[in-house]
Amino acid sequence: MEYVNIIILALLVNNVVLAQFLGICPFLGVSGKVSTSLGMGAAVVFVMALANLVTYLIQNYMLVPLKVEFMQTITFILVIAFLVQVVEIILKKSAPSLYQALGIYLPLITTNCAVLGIAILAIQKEYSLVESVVYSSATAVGFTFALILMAGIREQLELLDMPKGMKGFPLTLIIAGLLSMAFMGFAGLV
Amino acid sequence: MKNMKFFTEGLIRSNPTFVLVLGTCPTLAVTTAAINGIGMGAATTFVLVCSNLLIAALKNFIPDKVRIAAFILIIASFVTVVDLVMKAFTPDLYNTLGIFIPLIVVNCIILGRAEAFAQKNKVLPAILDGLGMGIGFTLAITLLASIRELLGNGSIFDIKLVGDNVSTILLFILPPGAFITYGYLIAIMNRLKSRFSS
Amino acid sequence: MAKLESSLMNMVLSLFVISLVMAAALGFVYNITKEPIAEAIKAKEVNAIKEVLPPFDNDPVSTITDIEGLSFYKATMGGEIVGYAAKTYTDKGYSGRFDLMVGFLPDGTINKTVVLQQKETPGLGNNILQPKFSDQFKNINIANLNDQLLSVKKDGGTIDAISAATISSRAYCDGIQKAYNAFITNYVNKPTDSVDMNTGDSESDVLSDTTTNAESKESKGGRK
Amino acid sequence: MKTFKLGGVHPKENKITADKPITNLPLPAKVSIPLSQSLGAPSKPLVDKGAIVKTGQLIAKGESFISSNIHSSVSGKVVKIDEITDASGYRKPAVIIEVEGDEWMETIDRSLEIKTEITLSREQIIEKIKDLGVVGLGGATFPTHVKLMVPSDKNAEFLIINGVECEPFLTSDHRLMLEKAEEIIIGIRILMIALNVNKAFIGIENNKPDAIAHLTGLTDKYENISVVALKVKYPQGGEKQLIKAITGREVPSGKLPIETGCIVNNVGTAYAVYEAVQKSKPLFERVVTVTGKSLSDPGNFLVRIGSPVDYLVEHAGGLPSDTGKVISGGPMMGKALTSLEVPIVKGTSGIVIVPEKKSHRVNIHNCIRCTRCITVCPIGLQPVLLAQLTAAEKYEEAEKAYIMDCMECGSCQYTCPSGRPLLDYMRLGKGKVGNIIRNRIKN
Amino acid sequence: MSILTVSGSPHVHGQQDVRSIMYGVVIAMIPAILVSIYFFGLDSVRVIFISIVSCLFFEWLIQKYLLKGPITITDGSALVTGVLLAFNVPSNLPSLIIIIGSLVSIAIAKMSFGGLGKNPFNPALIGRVFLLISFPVQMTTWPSPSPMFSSEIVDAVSGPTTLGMLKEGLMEGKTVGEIIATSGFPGYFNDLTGAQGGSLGEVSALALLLGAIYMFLRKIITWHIPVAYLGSAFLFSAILWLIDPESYLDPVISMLAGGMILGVFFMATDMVTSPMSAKGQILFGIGAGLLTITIRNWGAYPEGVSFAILIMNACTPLINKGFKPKRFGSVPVQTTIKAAKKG
Amino acid sequence: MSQTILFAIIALCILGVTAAVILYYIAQKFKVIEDPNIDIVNDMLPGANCGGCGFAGCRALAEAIVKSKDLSVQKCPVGGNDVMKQISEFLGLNSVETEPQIAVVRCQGSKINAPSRIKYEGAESCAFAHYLSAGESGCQYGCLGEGDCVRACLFDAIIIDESTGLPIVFDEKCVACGACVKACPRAIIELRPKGKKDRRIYVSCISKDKGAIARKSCNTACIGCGKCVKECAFGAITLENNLAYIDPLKCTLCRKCVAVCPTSAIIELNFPARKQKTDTEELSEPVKTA
Ligand SMILES: Cc1cc2nc3c(=O)[nH]c(=O)nc-3n(C[C@H](O)[C@H](O)[C@H](O)COP(=O)(O)O)c2cc1C
Ligand SMILES: Cc1cc2nc3c(=O)[nH]c(=O)nc-3n(C[C@H](O)[C@H](O)[C@H](O)COP(=O)(O)O)c2cc1C
Ligand SMILES: Cc1cc2nc3c(=O)[nH]c(=O)nc-3n(C[C@H](O)[C@H](O)[C@H](O)COP(=O)(O)O)c2cc1C
Ligand SMILES: Cc1cc2nc3c(=O)[nH]c(=O)nc-3n(C[C@H](O)[C@H](O)[C@H](O)CO)c2cc1C
Ligand code: SF4
Ligand code: SF4
Ligand code: SF4
Ligand code: SF4
Ligand code: FES
Repeated sequence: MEYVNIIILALLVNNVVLAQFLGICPFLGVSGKVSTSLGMGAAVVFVMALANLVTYLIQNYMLVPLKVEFMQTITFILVIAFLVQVVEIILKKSAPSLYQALGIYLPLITTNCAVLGIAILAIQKEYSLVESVVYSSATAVGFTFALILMAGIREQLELLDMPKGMKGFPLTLIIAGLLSMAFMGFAGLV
Repeated sequence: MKNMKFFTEGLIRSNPTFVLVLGTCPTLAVTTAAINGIGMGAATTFVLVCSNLLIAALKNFIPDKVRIAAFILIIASFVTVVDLVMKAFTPDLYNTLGIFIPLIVVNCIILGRAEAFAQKNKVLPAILDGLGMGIGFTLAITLLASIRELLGNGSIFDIKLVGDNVSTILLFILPPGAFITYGYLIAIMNRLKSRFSS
Repeated sequence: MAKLESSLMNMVLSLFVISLVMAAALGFVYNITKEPIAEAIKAKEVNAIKEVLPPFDNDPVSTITDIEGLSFYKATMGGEIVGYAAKTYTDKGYSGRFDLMVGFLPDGTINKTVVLQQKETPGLGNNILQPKFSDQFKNINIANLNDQLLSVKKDGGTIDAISAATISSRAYCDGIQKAYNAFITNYVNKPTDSVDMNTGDSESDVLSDTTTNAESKESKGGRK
Repeated sequence: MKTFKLGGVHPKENKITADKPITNLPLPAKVSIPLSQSLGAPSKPLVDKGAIVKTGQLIAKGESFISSNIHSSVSGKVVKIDEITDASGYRKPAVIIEVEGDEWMETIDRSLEIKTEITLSREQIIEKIKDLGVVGLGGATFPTHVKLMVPSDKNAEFLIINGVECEPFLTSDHRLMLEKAEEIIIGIRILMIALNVNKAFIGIENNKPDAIAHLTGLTDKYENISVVALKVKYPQGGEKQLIKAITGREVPSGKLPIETGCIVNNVGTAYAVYEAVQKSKPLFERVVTVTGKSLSDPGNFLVRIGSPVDYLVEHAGGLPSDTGKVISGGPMMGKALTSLEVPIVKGTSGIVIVPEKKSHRVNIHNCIRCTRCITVCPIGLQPVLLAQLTAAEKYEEAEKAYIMDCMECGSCQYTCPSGRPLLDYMRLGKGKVGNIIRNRIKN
Repeated sequence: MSILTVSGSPHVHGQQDVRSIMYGVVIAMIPAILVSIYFFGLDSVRVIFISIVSCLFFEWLIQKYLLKGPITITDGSALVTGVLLAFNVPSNLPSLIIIIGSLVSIAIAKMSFGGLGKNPFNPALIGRVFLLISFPVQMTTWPSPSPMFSSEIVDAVSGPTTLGMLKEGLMEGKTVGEIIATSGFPGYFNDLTGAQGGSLGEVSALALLLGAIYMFLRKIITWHIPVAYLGSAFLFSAILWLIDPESYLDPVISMLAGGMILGVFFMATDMVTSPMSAKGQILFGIGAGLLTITIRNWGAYPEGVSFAILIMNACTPLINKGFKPKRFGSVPVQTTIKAAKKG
Repeated sequence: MSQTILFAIIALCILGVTAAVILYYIAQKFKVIEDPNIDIVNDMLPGANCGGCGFAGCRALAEAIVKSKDLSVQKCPVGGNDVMKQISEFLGLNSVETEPQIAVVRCQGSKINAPSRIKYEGAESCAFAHYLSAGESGCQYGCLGEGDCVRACLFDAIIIDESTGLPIVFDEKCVACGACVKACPRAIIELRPKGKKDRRIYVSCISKDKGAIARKSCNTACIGCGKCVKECAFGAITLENNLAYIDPLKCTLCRKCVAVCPTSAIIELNFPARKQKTDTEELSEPVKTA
C-alpha cells in the first residue's frame, strides 16, 4: 500500500512536470513527436532509477558518515553526469539499436533538473532504498506520461495552422497549463 | 562600449527567459510571489557571474575533454555556497525557494554560458555577460512573479493592492497559472519583437 | 598560455586540482556558515516562542523537552514561569503536514498560536495564517468549556472555520488539541512526574484546580 | 438488397430526365475533336489541314499501349489541326472539321436490324474494339481493349456491367438500358466471349425499376447473365463498390479489379462494343444527358463527339441567364467547365447546368473533427487527416495513410459540415504523392 | 450568363453544416434552460445571458483585433460554449466571475489555438475548472432550487449538491445510509426531475435527457461516448457499492447526481475534443467513466466529470493515433472471396 | 574545522578521480568510430544540451548537421547565428560567395491587366488551382494568386497584394532561399541578381502563347514581337517560344527595352523616375504591379 501511494502520488497527483515543475526544459523541447517522447521517457526512467539508487548509497554511506551533507549537490550532480556518460558510452557500443532509440536522449538528461531534483527530494523525504527507487521510477513514468500527452496534442496541432505569435513555446506552455489544470483533478487521491 | 554590448545582450536580445526559454523550472516554480523572483534571480546571477569569472580565468588549465565535468564542478561549488549562505542569512527565502536552489546547478543557462561564452572570452566580458544574463533572468522572472502575485493574491511584493474580502484568481499562483502566464508573456514578447523589427 | 592537452594525466590532474580547491573552499564556507545557520534556525524558534508567550528573559530553547513527540519550551521572567510554548503539528492539512507553535499560560489558557510552516493552498487553506482565524484560540481555557473545545462549529465546536477551507481549519484544531492534551497530561495533571522539567516545582499549585476531562479526542474526519 | 458496406452518402437524385427518350441531335456546323480523349497518351493525327473526311473515318491513331483510335464524327473538311481550349481552359491539340453533309464510311452497317449472332473469335473481337476506338464510357475512358486483355497470370471469372448510374441528374445509362437493352445484352455476350467468362451481372440501382424489369425480362433466357438490383447509395457505381456489392469480394488496396476475377464495364460501353463488333461502327457518338433544374427543355441526346457544349445547351432550351456553373458529368464527380465552347468528348456522360445561386460552395469553417468524412468514405480513409497532411506538405505521411487509395468520389467533401475542400486537397496530395512514387520507382 | 464558377467536384453539398449542428445543440439545451429558470428564476437568466454575451463578445474581440481573420461568431460554437459554461456554474455566481470564466473559455482554451475546431480541450470545461480552482468558495456555494411560484421561503444560500452532501458526510465519518437519512437527500425523483441542488444545468437530468434524445435523432451525436461513459461509470460504481454500501453511493444515484448527465451527453460528445473513430470514442467513454468515479470517491473535488473529460481530452490525440478506421481492400483478396462464397 | 574540510576534499576527490578514471577507460574500451567532424561540430556547439533546437541534445544536432550538410533549417537558440556561421565555415558550406540574389515575380496579370473570365472556388492552393484549370484569366502561364509562394516563405518576404492579386517581394526581407521558386506550380518566380542599387530590369511575363492569344487574356503579356531584342545593344535579350528573356549578366540596365515594349511587359525596378514622362503619354498604360 505504501508503494501504491508513492506511485500514485508521483505519477498523477504530484506529477513532476505538471505540478512540481521539474524537467520542464526537455518537456518543452522534446515533446514535438510521440515517438521521440517515448524514447526520451524510457531513457529518463532508466537514468532516474539508477541515479536514485546511487545517490542513496552516496548519501547514506559517504556523506552522512563523513558529516559532509552539504556536499550533496556537488556530489550528486557529478555522479549523475558520470552515470549518464557511462551509460551512453556503453550503450553506443554494445547496443547500437537501443542507443539509437534511447541513447541519443541521454545527454539531455544530465541537465534535466528532474533527475537531480528527485534524487534530492528522495533524500529529503527520508525514503528507504527501495522506496527511493520506486519513487523515482514512478516519477519518471509520470514525466513520460506528461510528455506523450503533450506530444500527442502537439502532433495534432502541427497539422493545423495556429495563430502566428502563439506557435512554439507559448502554445506548448498554455497546453501544459491546461494539462496541469486537468491533472489537478487528481488532487487528494492519496 | 563594446563591453556594454555583452551586458545588454542577455538583458534583451537573448533574454534567457523570454527568448532562449532556458531555466524554465525555477521560472515556473518559484514565481508565486515577486520577492521570490528577486531572490531566485539574485542567487542565479551570483552563480552565473562567479562561474563565468572562474571559467574564463581557468580556461587554459582545463583540458577540452573534461571541460564539462570541470564546469559542473565549479558551478556546483558556487551553488553550494549560495545554498549555505542563503540558509544562514535569509532562512525564510531559503525555505520558499526550497529545492530550486540546489537545482541552479542544472539550470541550462549557466552551463550554456560557460560553454558558449566564458570559455572563449576574457574575464571582464565573461563577468558582464554573466551579469547581463543574470539580470535579464531576474527581471523576467520578477515580472512573471509580479503578474502571478497580483492576479492570484492581489498583491505585489506582499503589498496588498486589493481589499481583504476581494477574491483573487487563485489559479494564478497554482501550477497551471504559472504555465499559462509564462506562455502568454512569451507570446506578447514575440509580438512586441516583431512589431519593433518591422 | 596555450590550452592544456587532453592527455589522461592532464585530465585527471586538472579535475583533481579543481575538486581539491573547490572542496576546500566549500568546507571553508560551510564552516563559516555553520554557526549562522544554526543560529538562524534557533532564532526562528525563539521568535516564534516570543510571539506566542508573554515577555520572558530566559533561553527557552535550552529547556526543550520532548513530550509525546512534541517539543515543549518553558519561559521564565525573573525566574518566574510565564508560560509554556509547544511546537506541535498536524498531518490532516489539505496538503499534508503543517507545524504550529502554541503558547500556554501556566493556568492552561492558550495565549496565542502561530503557524511555523505550512503548504496549504494559497488564498484558501493558508488563510489559517490570518489573525482573524488564529485569534479565535486566544484566551481559551479548557476549564471553561466542554470537551468540544477545539473543533470547528461544523463538528460541534466553537471555532469558525475558514470558508471553503474546513479541512485546514480542522487540521489546525487538531494540532492545537494535540499540544493541549500533552500539556494537560504532563504539566497539569501530573505535576510531580514531570521530572525532567528542571523547574517543575511551583506550577502544580497554580494549576491544581484546573480539572479537565480532555481525553485525547481524535477529531473525526479529515480526508481519507 | 445488395449494396457495399463501408461509407457512402445519399445525395438528392434529381433524375429529371429519366422519362425523356433519347433524341438524335442534328449535326453542328463544326466539330473540334480533341486528340486526347481517353486515359493514356494523346493520339497521333493521320489527316492534314484541308483533308476531306467521312463520318467514321480514322483520323488519329493511338500509338502507345494505353491509348485509343479516334474517328471523325462527321463528314466534311479538316479546317485546321490546332490547339483549342479544353474543359479546364488549357490548350490541347484537336482536329477541327467543318461539317458538309453526313457521309458515313462504307464499312459501317447502317441497317436497323439487330444482329444477334456473334461470329468473331476472341482475338478478332478485341482487335475490332481496338480499331474502332471503343473506350470505357463510365467515366475514366479507359481503352476497353486493354481491359479485355486479361494478363495471363490472372483469371477473369465475372463480367459486371455497371448500370448503376449513381450520379444525381444523369440518366443516359438509364435511357440506354430502356431503349437499347437487346443490343446491350449482345454487347455483354461479346464481352463475355472476349473475356472468356461464363457469368455476367448487370448491376442497377433500385431507383430505376423500369430498367431492372426490362432487362430482367430480356435476360431470362440467358441463365449466365443476371440482373442485380442494388440499394440506392452513392458511390454504388464505383468499380470496387459494385464488385463488393455483387460478389462480396474486395479489391485489395492498390490492385486492379481483375485481382478478384471481375471486370467491370459500363452499359454504354457494352452498347458501343455491340455497335463496333456487330455493326463495325466506330465510337463517334454517344448519349449525353443535358439537364439542370433551370433548363427549359432538358433531355437525353445522341450526340456526335466534338460538338460544342453550347450547341447541346441550345437544343435543351438555351442557356438560362442565371447560370453560374456548367458541369461536364454529374455533380458528384463531374468537371466544372471554364467555357461553353468546349467539345463533347467520349467521356462526356452529361452536361449539368447549375444556377448561380447553387453554384457556390458552402461557407468554409475550420474542421470541427466531426468524423463525418471518415464515416462516409467508401474506402475507409481519413479524408480530414489526408487533407491536413497535404496542406502541411507531409506527403510521406499522406502516402502512409493511403492517400493513393482515394477514388475521388467526393463523399467526404459532400458531407463535411464545415465545407472543407477535402477532395481538392486529396487530388493535390495524390498528384504529389504519385510523383514521389514514380520517382522512387524510376530510381 | 454571369461569370462561370470553376471548382473541383463535388458540386453539391449535404444538408448539415456547422451552424445547423451548433444551433441543434442549443435547441437541445432549451428544456434544461427552462427548468433552470423555473427553479432559479431570474438569476438563471442573468447567468446564462452574461455567459453567452461575454463568450460572443470575447470571440468577436479576439477575431477582430488579435487574429485579424474572418469573424465567425455566428457559427454558434461560442453560443454553445456560453450556454454550457452557464450550465456549469451555480446560479448565484457573481457576474464578474462569469465574465472571467467566459474569457478563459474563449481566449485561453479556444482562440489561443486559432478558434473553432482547433482547441484540444473543451472550452466550457476549461472555463469551469478554472473557476472552480480559482474561486472555490463561490463555485461551491449552491442556492437551493426553489420552484417558481412556490410559497415556501427557502434558505437561499446553501442547498448542497447530492455529491457535496455525500463528501461532507463521509468526511464526518457517517455512512452513506446515515447521510441519506439525515441530510434531506434529494433522492431519485428529485435528481431526475429537478430539485437537486447544483449548477444551473445539472438540476434536472430529465430535461437534459430530452435534449440528448433530440441530438441523437438529429444525428448530432452518436451513441458511442455516452453509452461507454455511462456504462463504465455505472459498472464501476456498482462494484464499489456492492463491496461497501456504507461508503459508496448507489450506482443509480451516481448516474443521476452531479454533472454526470450534462457531461456525458453535452460535453464529452463535443466532437472537436473527442476521438474520431468509433473504437476510440468507446475507449474515451470508458476512460472518462472510470476517472469520474475515481475522482468523485477518492479525490479532493466532489465532482469528477469535468476533470475526467479534460483528462480524456488530453488523451484524445493519442487515441486517434491508435485507432484507424477499417480500410477497404486491406484484407487479402482470398479472404473476401472465401467469405463471399460462404455467405 | 579542518576535519570537515579534509573530509570534503576526500569525498570529492575520490568521487571525481574515480569517475574520471572509470570514464576514461570505458571510453577507450567502448570507442566507436565516427565521422570526426561530428565531434568537431559538437565542440563548436554550446553544449548546453537544452534540446531547444528540436534535437536530442547538442550531439544529435551536430550529427544532423554533418550528415545533411545543410544548415538552413538548424537553429541553436543558445549559440545563435555566430555558432552556425562558424560551423558553416568549418564545413565549407557557404564558402562560395555569390552575388546577392532576390526573388522576382514574372507576371503582371493582375485583376486589371488580366480580368477574370471565370471564378475559381476551392482549396487555397495554387497547385490545385493549376491542376483544376488554366486560371481565372484564362492565361495558362500566369499567376494564380492563391499564395503558395507566400506560404512557402519562412521570412515573410513575399505577400499577395490585395489590389492586384499578385505577389510582391520585399527586397529587404528576401534572403533568396528559393523556397517560393520551388513552391510555384507555374515557375513564375525567378531568383535574379539583386542588381546595383537594387535596380533590376526583367520581362515580367512567362507566357509562351502566340501574341494574339496571349494578348487576349492579358494586356501586359509578352507577345513575342521582338522589338526589345532589336533595341538591346548588348545582346542581353533572347526570344524563344514567343517569349523574351533578359539575361541579367549581360543587361547593363540601360532601360531602352522598357521603353519600346508595346505591352509594358518589361519592368524596371528602383530606378529614378523618367524625366519627360507626361501623364497623358499613354492613356492605356497598364498598372505596374511590382
Ligand atoms: C485547488 C484547491 C485547493 C484547496 N485547498 C484547500 C486547502 O488548502 N484547505 C482546505 O481546507 N480546503 C481546500 N480546498 C477545498 C476542499 O476541497 C473542500 O472544498 C473544503 O475544504 C471543504 O469545503 P467547506 O469548507 O466549504 O466545507 C481546496 C480546493 C481546491 C479546489
Ligand atoms: C494505369 C491504369 C492501368 C490499368 N490497367 C488495367 C488493366 O491492365 N486491366 C484492366 O482490366 N483494367 C485496367 N485499368 C482500368 C481500371 O481497372 C478501371 O477500370 C479504369 O480506371 C476505369 O475505372 P473508373 O471509371 O472507376 O475510374 C487500368 C487503369 C489505370 C488507371
Ligand atoms: C465514385 C465513382 C462513381 C462511379 N459511378 C459510376 C456509375 O454510376 N456508372 C458507371 O457506369 N460507372 C461509374 N463509375 C466508373 C466505374 O468505376 C468504372 O470505372 C466503370 O464502370 C468501368 O466501366 P467502363 O470502363 O466501361 O467505363 C464510377 C466511378 C467512381 C469512382
Ligand atoms: C455535441 C456537441 C457538444 C459540444 N460540447 C461543447 C462543450 O462541452 N463545451 C464547449 O465549449 N463547446 C461545445 N460544443 C461547441 C463546439 O464544438 C466547441 O465550442 C468547440 O470545442 C470550439 O472549438 C459542442 C458542440 C457539439 C456539436
Ligand atoms: S473522395 Fe476519397 S477520401 Fe473522400 S470519401 Fe471519396 S474515397 Fe474517401
Ligand atoms: S467532415 Fe469536415 S468537419 Fe467533419 S471531420 Fe471531416 S473535415 Fe472535419
Ligand atoms: S521564399 Fe525565399 S526567395 Fe522567395 S521571397 Fe521568401 S525569402 Fe525570398
Ligand atoms: S507566383 Fe506562383 S505560387 Fe505565387 S501566387 Fe502566383 S501562382 Fe501562386
Ligand atoms: S530548468 Fe531546465 S529542466 Fe529544469
